[in-house]
Amino acid sequence: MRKMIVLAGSTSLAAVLIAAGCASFPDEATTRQIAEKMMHDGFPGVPPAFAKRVAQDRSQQICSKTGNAKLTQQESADVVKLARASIRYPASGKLIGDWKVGAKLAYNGSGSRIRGGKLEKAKAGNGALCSNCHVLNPKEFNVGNLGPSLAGYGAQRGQSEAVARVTYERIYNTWAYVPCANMPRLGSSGHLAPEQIAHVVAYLLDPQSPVNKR
Amino acid sequence: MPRKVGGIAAFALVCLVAGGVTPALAQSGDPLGVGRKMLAEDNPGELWVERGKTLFYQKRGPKNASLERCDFGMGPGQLAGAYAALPRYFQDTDAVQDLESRLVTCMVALQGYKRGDLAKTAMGNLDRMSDVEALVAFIASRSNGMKMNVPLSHQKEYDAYKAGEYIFYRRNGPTDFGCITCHGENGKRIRLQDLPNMTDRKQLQDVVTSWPAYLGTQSNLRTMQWRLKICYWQMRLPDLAYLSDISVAITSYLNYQGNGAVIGVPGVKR
Amino acid sequence: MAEPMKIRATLQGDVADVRILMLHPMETGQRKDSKGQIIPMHFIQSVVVTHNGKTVLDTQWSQAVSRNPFLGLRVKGAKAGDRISVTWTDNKGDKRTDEVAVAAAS
Amino acid sequence: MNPYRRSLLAFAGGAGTLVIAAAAGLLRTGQAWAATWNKAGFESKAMADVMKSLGATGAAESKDIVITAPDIAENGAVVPIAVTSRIPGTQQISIVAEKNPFPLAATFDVAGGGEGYVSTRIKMGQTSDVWAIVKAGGKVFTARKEVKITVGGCG
Repeated sequence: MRKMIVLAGSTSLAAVLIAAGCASFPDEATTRQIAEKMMHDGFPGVPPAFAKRVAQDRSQQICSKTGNAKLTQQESADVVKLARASIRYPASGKLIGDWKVGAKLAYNGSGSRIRGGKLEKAKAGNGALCSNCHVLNPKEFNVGNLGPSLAGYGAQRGQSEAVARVTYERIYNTWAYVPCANMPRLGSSGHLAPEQIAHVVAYLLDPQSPVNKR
Repeated sequence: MPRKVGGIAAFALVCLVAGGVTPALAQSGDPLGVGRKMLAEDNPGELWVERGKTLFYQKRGPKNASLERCDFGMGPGQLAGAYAALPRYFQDTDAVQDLESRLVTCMVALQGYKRGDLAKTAMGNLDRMSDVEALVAFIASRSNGMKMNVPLSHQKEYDAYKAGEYIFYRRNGPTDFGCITCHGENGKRIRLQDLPNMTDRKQLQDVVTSWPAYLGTQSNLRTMQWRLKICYWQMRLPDLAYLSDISVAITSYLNYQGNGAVIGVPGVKR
Repeated sequence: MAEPMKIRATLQGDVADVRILMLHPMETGQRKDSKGQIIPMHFIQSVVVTHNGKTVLDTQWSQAVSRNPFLGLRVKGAKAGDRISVTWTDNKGDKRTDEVAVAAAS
Repeated sequence: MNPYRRSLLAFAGGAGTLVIAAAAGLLRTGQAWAATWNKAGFESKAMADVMKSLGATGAAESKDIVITAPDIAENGAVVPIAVTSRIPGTQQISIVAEKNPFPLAATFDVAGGGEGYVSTRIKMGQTSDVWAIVKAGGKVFTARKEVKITVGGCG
């Protein structure tokens, strides 16, 4: 028999539920069990290489609170710690790449999607997905607003080593700065290579980049 | 006939509240509105409704039967208001089913189609129109003008609702996205595409009462099953199974919250 | 095989507002099918609209008209019950004619 | 009734009617369309050739032609375009998308009780001017409007 959850202040509803044979909302553990089974069964025939996309890592589990409930301090600290530990840097050590390459990446929203069990063909590697959610070049109108505008990003911050590092890390794994932020952990997930991220950093910081032109 | 225009109000909000995040858009108020209105006024989805009506009453399939004996929850052949009360629990399948799952159950049981074949053809493309999409459009349209009235009484309906809620907030895959990532705030867009805030009652109701919908980008009528499959594709997860428990659970969670809102389908979207 | 059109004709004053939706692929001759074969051009070239048998709009289209095409027009001097007939013909010679009566303003 | 409709009605009751009626006799029937489909115009790739096929080379712009279309179309596959001509005696309206591979999209011969109004939806490959070419009383007039095309979505 499932545990009965009586909704606050609705004794009459509870009475109805009892009359109907005690059907009620399952508790948290039962819900998780039912839903995780659905997730497990919902993508049949998945090649093993993609199966891990369905399972959650520890950070994703923490970041999936129903109703956007607040993280505990411990949870926040755990997410930040895992994020920090995941960050890798380009072999060259250069955090600022070629802004023109970065421009192409920033406006490329494709790559890594799966259809019919096959990975999307991406000639130039995965796109960096930036313009899906951010204003970059202020003249470009086909851009999203899930994230803040990044127009003038470099003009406002300069191109110091410290700025480059923070920018790089926030793209590589933004959860190192804002645990459970909406932005994908583009480097940690393997979606972008460190060198690609360095190109995007250049696009954001370079004074010649359209991001920093009026 | 009622029609829904996805997201015009939401877009206007962007320009007013955020002062036009995108400079090029801010200059002329609502540069997308004219086109959206023109497309909404004449919805090619109506052609799917007509086709679905013909298909519903035709004797078809290996058993040469019509779908008139199909029970969508209101009794055999009773279509009025059926869509308004779905998903719901069905005793004969011992499962919670949305309209499309139930339709496929009937096409298999009454008409003798193979489930696997239907799964392969249910989502039409530019070379082949789907019968399932037309039938869903027709059956759903028989609830037009009625209020959403999804039941929550059987234990499996409670389970589906809660599982749907859990999955709505579940972040997964290489993008770390869950439904909530894109559908949890007002006035948001992916590029120029509006993202309804599904945690806002009014916006949620506008969505659940306007699917199935004709999509200009698809030149096709699409169902909620398709919508969710594409969401998971964009999230970079593997192929979501047709009529998966995941999509039925999410639909249960959303449609139940839509209760009280008036249905007007097919909708028309970008 | 041509599917029926959806035609609405509604009186507004003495003008019938006519709105026609057609089911047609309107292939441009540029698209490839799943096997990589070019799909030949296939599009409606002509739509003729008559009001009580008299031609009121004679349309020529190219393949640039959208898939599942729409045509809207206004017919002056119409009354409720008047016949509006629409015939399309495509470049393969397929044809379809449908007819409605003008509905009074609602 | 909106003001724009009122002006249309005013026009239709006026001098234009006679001209339209006269033009009706020249119209193609449903059977004879193939003979008069504007092959030269529809198969032209250059804007100049399209204009020539419509007799619109050097035609004047007219403020009495109104193009209703979105400033930004979210989907180039379905761009709604409506043209209203308030020019007395409007006989023909054409819609031309300048940067399409074949710019001429549609030509409408208006006859009998038809008003100088047509609405349709066209495919556009890229941001471009959309032209309305109107023949009225033996003369040709033009109007144009830019429509921006986005690809949209995440693709």
